[in-house]
Amino acid sequence: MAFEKTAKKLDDNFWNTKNLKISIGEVSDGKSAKSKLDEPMGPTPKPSVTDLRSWDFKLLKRYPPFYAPFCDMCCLCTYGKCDLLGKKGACGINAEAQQARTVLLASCIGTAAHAGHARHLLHHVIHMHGRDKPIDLGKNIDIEAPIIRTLIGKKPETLGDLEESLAYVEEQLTHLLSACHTGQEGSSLDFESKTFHAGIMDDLAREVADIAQIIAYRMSKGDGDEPLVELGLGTVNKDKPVILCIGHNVAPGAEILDYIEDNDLYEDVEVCGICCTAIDITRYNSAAKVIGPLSKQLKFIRSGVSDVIVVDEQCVRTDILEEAKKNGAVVIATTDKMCLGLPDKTKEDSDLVISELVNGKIDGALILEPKNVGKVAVEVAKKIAKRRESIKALPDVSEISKLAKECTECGWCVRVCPNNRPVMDAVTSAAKGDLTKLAKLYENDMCYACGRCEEECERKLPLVSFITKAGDHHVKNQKFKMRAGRGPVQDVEIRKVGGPIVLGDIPGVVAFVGCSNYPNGGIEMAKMAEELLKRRYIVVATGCAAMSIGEYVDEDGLTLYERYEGIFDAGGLANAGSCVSNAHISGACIKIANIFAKKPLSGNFEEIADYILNRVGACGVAWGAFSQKAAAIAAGVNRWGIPAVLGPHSSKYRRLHLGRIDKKELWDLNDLRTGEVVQGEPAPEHLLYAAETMEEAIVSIVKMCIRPNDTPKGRQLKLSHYIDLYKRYFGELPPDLELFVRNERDVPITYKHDVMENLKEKKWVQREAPKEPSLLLKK
Amino acid sequence: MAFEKTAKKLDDNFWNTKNLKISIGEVSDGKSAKSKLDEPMGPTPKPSVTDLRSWDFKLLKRYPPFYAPFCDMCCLCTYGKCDLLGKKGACGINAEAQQARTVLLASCIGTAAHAGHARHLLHHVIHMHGRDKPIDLGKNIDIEAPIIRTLIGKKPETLGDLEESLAYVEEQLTHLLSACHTGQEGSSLDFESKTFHAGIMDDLAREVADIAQIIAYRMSKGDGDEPLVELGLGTVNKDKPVILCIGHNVAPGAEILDYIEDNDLYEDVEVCGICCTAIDITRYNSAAKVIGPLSKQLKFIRSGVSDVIVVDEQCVRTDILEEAKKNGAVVIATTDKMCLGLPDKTKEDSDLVISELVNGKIDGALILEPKNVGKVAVEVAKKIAKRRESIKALPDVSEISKLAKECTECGWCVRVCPNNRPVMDAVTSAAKGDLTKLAKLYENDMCYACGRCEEECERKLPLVSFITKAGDHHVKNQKFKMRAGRGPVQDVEIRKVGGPIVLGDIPGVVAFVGCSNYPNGGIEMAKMAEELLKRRYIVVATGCAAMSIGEYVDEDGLTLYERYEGIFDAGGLANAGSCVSNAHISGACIKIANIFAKKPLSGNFEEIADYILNRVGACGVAWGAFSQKAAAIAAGVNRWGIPAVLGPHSSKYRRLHLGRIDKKELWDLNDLRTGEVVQGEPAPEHLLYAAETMEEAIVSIVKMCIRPNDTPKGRQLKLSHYIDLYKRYFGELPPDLELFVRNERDVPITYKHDVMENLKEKKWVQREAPKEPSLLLKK
Amino acid sequence: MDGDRTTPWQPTVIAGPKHAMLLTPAIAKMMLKKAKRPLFVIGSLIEGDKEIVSFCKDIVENWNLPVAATGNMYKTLTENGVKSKRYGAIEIVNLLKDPEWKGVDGEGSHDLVLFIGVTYYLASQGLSSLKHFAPHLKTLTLCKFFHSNADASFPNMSDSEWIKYLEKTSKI
Amino acid sequence: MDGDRTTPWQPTVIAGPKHAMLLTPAIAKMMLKKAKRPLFVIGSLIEGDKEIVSFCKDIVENWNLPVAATGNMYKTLTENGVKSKRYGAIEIVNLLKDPEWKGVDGEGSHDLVLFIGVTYYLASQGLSSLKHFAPHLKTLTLCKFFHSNADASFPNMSDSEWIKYLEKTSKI
Repeated sequence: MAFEKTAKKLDDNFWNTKNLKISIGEVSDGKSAKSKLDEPMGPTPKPSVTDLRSWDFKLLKRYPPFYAPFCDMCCLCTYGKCDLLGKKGACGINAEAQQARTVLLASCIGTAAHAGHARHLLHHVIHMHGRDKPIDLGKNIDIEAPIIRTLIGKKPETLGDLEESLAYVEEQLTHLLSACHTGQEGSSLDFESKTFHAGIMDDLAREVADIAQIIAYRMSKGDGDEPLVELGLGTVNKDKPVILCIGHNVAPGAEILDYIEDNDLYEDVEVCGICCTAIDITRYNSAAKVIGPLSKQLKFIRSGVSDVIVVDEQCVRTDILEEAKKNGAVVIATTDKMCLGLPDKTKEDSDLVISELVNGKIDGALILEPKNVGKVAVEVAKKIAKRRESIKALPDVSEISKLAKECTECGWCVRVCPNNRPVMDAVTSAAKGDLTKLAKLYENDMCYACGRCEEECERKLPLVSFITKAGDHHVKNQKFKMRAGRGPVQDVEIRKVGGPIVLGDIPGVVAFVGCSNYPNGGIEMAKMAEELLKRRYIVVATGCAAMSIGEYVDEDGLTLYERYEGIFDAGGLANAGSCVSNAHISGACIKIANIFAKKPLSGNFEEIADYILNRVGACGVAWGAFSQKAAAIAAGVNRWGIPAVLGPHSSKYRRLHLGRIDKKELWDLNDLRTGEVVQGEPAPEHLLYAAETMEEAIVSIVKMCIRPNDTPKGRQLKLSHYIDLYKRYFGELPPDLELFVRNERDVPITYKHDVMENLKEKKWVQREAPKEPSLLLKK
Repeated sequence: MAFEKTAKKLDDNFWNTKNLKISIGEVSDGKSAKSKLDEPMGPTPKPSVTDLRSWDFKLLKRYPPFYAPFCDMCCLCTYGKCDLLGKKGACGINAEAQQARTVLLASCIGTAAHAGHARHLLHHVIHMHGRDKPIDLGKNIDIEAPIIRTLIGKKPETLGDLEESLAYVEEQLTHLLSACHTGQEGSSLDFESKTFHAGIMDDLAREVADIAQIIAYRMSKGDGDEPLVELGLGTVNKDKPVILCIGHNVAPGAEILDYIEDNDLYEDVEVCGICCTAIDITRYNSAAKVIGPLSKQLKFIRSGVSDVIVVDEQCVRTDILEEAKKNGAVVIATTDKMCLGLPDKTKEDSDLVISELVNGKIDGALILEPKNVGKVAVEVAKKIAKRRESIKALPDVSEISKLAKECTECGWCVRVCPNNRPVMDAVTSAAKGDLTKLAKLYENDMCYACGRCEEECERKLPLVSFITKAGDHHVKNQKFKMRAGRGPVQDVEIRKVGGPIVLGDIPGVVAFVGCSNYPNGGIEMAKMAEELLKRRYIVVATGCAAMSIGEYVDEDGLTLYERYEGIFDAGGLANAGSCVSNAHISGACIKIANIFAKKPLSGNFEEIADYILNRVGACGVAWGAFSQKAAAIAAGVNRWGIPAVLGPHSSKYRRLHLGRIDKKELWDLNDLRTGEVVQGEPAPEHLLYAAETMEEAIVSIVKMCIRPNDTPKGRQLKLSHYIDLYKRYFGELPPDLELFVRNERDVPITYKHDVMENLKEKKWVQREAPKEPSLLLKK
Repeated sequence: MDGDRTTPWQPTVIAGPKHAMLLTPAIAKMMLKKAKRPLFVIGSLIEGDKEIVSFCKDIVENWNLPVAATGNMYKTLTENGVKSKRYGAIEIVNLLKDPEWKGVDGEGSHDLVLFIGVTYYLASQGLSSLKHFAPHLKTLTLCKFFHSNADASFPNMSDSEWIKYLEKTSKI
Repeated sequence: MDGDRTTPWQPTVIAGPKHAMLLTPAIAKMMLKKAKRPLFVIGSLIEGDKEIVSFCKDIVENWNLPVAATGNMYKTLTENGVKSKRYGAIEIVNLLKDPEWKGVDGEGSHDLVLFIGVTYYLASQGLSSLKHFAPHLKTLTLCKFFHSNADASFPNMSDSEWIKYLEKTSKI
């Protein structure tokens, strides 16, 4: 039975030719006409750092940065540290500019992570398939790369064509990072403009990375009916040799799966993944299994199931080697990003490396050639798996109770826990033999196993192991289904939903993205998604968010992926893929402007972003955003005119972009049809907002899907969701309806009486909706 | 008289054609043979992040990182902040890896600053002169780009050829910055290896930038007899309109000088500069004047002499606009790195912009096209200069005394001063009418005018203005001469000094570089340089260090530049130029390996660096290093095998590389002649060291010029300087002579008796010097 | 670790040399008396604790404070007879930063803001924002956790001590 | 700013939740008594102050301490009859980090290190290094500036108080 599941979706022909350079039908003649687009070139192809500054300043006027310093000091040069609380630093910088600078720096790091990943992957797949391998996303996709088309002004036709985008990203990134140097930018607004630029560079890098892997690894091209793959710790057969892949780069994992395929080892070896690598290896081969988001790392490793841990890059625990050693697992590092001090065995004979690893001569190896990783990982896993039988990875229940008695109840485990979980309480209960509170922490990743509590414990109690063991009995139930990542949104889908979205008939497109720094466990992601799916929003998910959503089942044991189709349409739950697949979300909004509204893309960023901001009711949700990549992604979607709602931890990013509903003048719009300035509404109210609770978030999300372009019917629909949810959580009508009801036709019928009463009290005056709302001036 | 001084060194013909694309004689045929070098390609052309890791690990074994955390916490992701004191963070990182990560991040920022600068400059000069403009550094230089040749493996023949190096730098930088992302590298040693890589990327960027500007702006090609240019605040004629250029990018300043030339305005307008821009505009046109290092910024601006302040990039006070406004000066920002929130006037009519600036409609302008800056800056300065007469920039002496009485003697001005200067004491004296203590702070930049004291003052006393006024009477004496930056070291010079350096007959090459974060004023730089010049070391200087050295005069009123020739030879004081000219210092060492020892360069990094480390007695000194660029520069020279001594503030960089003389096994060498492992000496003892005092530094410097390859004569010479200086400052023989005296022939004759006694006491055993000392294995 | 009562409860919240004054009920009352336009911000953390909600109600009523309810707190307060206005925690901080803002009741800018029950790290960030960018107002926290980014904060303390503090604070 | 005696003298030296214990002469003496392998590191800052040098001499002699002289201090100490060994401030910290190092006198690793007279910010960095990477030893500072990166430090104080502290410390 296992065999059936592992049958690859991909056709055999490909496998026979996968190492051949495919260049049939492709003639590269240098600057051929192939990359030209049949539309006029807009004003800003390959925009410089300053080319889109005027657009940024429009956004920043409406949504000025809100700063919450995480530290009062600057420690970046040796004049300091300088205390910036009400004071300037030795270089003249003030607190606002310093916060903005820090955000730019974080976004540069994030963009570098995606761009480095994209470059590495592109280099590898060009090496595999040749520079001339055509970019063909199938007959349902003509707009293969909406971000590249808009920003570079060209259509990439081959893998080699993608290099130009990356070179451009790398150059821009260098300029942006330079601006973080001491004595450069002094204006917080200019720093923000640069951060936006970093954001769209991140967009480009992600688009390149995902297109490259879709083409090279024949991943799904956005069909929407991708297979359901196995998700959860319970899906792994511990009796087999287990290879765990962690990170974001599919190449080594793909080689492992190829080696398994080539050697007919599907029945003999388990390959599973954590974080985006998990998603991408299942896009490549649905035989792989997804353990879950990055919050599973320490728990899974501690549980001692993995024999070989293959790490590639990004979001991997940096103490992986230390943790692996505890249970006798072998670590293989596979990229320059994370070498872990391991001996470089890239050029050594695989059999020798295997023997060194098996014999424990080395704890792990750095193997920079993905091809070599496949064999070494599989063969080592096969050889050492038996050893696991004799390793006791986790303490017994009785041991836990005994150890827990040592707890001094100092309470610091709670104080250093990012979410202040009741760890101490759970330990003191455990000391009395009751492990249910520890188990409670395990459920839904309420504890996301960062290990800070252990580090602080004055008795050095292995608290994460306690929690892992206490949750152990859940593992067998952790068998879920996740729809494999689909990649892009197809043009045919956009043709269908573009109109309804722009008119408001589909109440919104909501994308759940980002990491697992959730304030109350992963279940909140799923609950929000469920609420929106019921209301027939288009829901998209990527990365850790997509995995967390898959861990939630209804009373029938079905996940949302099983209950909702994977289509990009009302009531669809589309798993776009890994973090780099986030490019397709902005991409879908761009395609709406292009396909539905016929806006040319080439070099036409500002018009496209303005269109999206005012007419495409999309909203991002990054409930657990923790990384610098997440900061860059948010900056990117924001510059395209897409707002985002974040979780409360995101206040630690130091900067949000907030609108002010009490400042009416901020919401004025230009009606491009008439050339007149007209009154608008706070739609979207914020560009980047951090909510305190899930309830606050969901109300914000539906509100942030409102757009000035909504038709009366669309506005009614959107307002009815807003009113409904607001009433549910806050017990009454929203207090700002007068801003969103332009005239009586906008009022949801079900709430007509109450709303009209409410509006009358507020002395509401009706107004007309603009025909073509915009922040730009009529040309 | 002023006119004579402003006569340009450059020939007229150039000026008539400077806007024409010069491509005569250059035929570009794509991948021509022109860039091939007549030598075999070595193992590592365009090294990846990991290609030189084995070399790095050799260095790191000898010189392991010394970490001094500047903060116990990590604040880079939203899981945190995490306290890393004896604990791991939520991502698993420990304190060592976090420090190393922070250093990598700083070095990436530094490298980005140079690479962004280089890219911007190259783009501009290619626009001016065309991609095919040949790189011709004159008949005395064949090895035009030793760093590019070694790292890229090619000879760049035209400006366009330089682009390849930058694209490579940008790509590598992206990978390196990516490694700073959460959940990437976990090993501090691997972080250090990456920092070294960032360092040589910085080298490449600097070499590109300086070659590009030498070619495009016809700067000196290392003649060594460059003109003496005017240096010091006293050289500026305040009665004329004054344009001040600050930063590092020559382009806008050059256009200002061109506009002055074209409009015959030399007698009418003063153009002066602070920081590297000052050096580079005087390399372009010796009519410009150098105010001094960056420590002059606030003092000069507060003194109210500038009419127009043109800022380009790097190390500029970020509050420049606020400070300029105080005295009615106009700011023109000229690059994307520093836009300061100013309106973008790049594409507006110059006359309109001039009128807006003159009328105060705008406080300043962003003008991204250097050409446009020239006219606007000059015309605005001419129009507004008269206004200065009515502006009282600094408080009167009587006002200072009056204001000083408000001092509450809280003492916080001293506590927040980076150097804890006795500011309060000076203020309380001033309150009694005695300004001499304030003046004392002014001298030699004892106070480098960062303004932290003012920011902290509870009475908001303008302390920097106090100091500036108190030092005002010095200004008229601040008329110095600095040799204009010469650029590269010529091949003919290397032919002459290569042997003596490698054999030790020239006791060392010492490069004074970096910024002005001096612990005791700039004078220490000059004193150290003077000591070494007297001892006939080759002294090289760049950037702020080169300027600080020029501010010191002997009893005859002569600067070191007037007393010592500008040659790269024993007893020569070569001002290489600005910060980017630092590339020529590593470059000179590389050329020694190539020209003197015939080592091939192409792709041959490791052999070259090993040669330098063991045979070229060079040492860098960055007494006031404060910036991220300085961190990157240090990482670069270190990877090439050149040690550096830093000032005490550099401990705040968090990481040094220290050797241990008590660990004998660390100093073993391979003798490439014999293939044997032989005992070596701690030479150099450290790779990166921060000294507490000038005296400690100078002793370290001469000691760090010792190399295993010294001949007995060379070793004698080096030891005699070491012994001499050690005795002077510490009163006795150095305690570690037994390590450096291999056999009696190494003992300096003047100290023969004492040294031999000393060695006997220590039971010294003689040994043979290796023939070809190396860290590498015999091939 | 010394100073446990005044070490930030999440210890890494330490942001620099400036940290909150230790707040006692007596000082809190003094500041409330002095304030012209005080505001009470009540967050979700105390939602489930009836006793604390009841003390908050006493403080609101006895000191006649306008209330901003963050997170999910609005409904709970309404149910407990406390009149409030709903804001996001970040939203109210953003408004408070602006000295021109008209206040929750439209009667002008607030000069003293009391916080209770906002998620610790989120409150820390909000208080940091106000510390840096709202020099026109003072911030006090009545949580049982020391908040170093406030101008003055109750110390880290036990539930029983906290209740005493709140009780005392509620009395004029 | 409260706690001025125990705010780091350069206030931004604050590095995290951990900071030095307040050191009194009595505690210093207690620690010296307990120490098996104490070391006294004397830096350049006190070079010109004869009175302080003389107290240092008393401390060295009365407690029989081996001395590491940093910066330019070696010559001054020699001239004042204090036997010492010369090290760079960074160099001695680097050696102290290593529990295998044989000590300034070759007799084994030190377990208690007293600092005086090292440039404040440089000393802060050195103390930070030892705080993080030398768990096998304790650091005390006898400067008149509070050093939060030490294990224990004299407070910020006046010259006259400092002299009293040093005098008391010098007596066994």
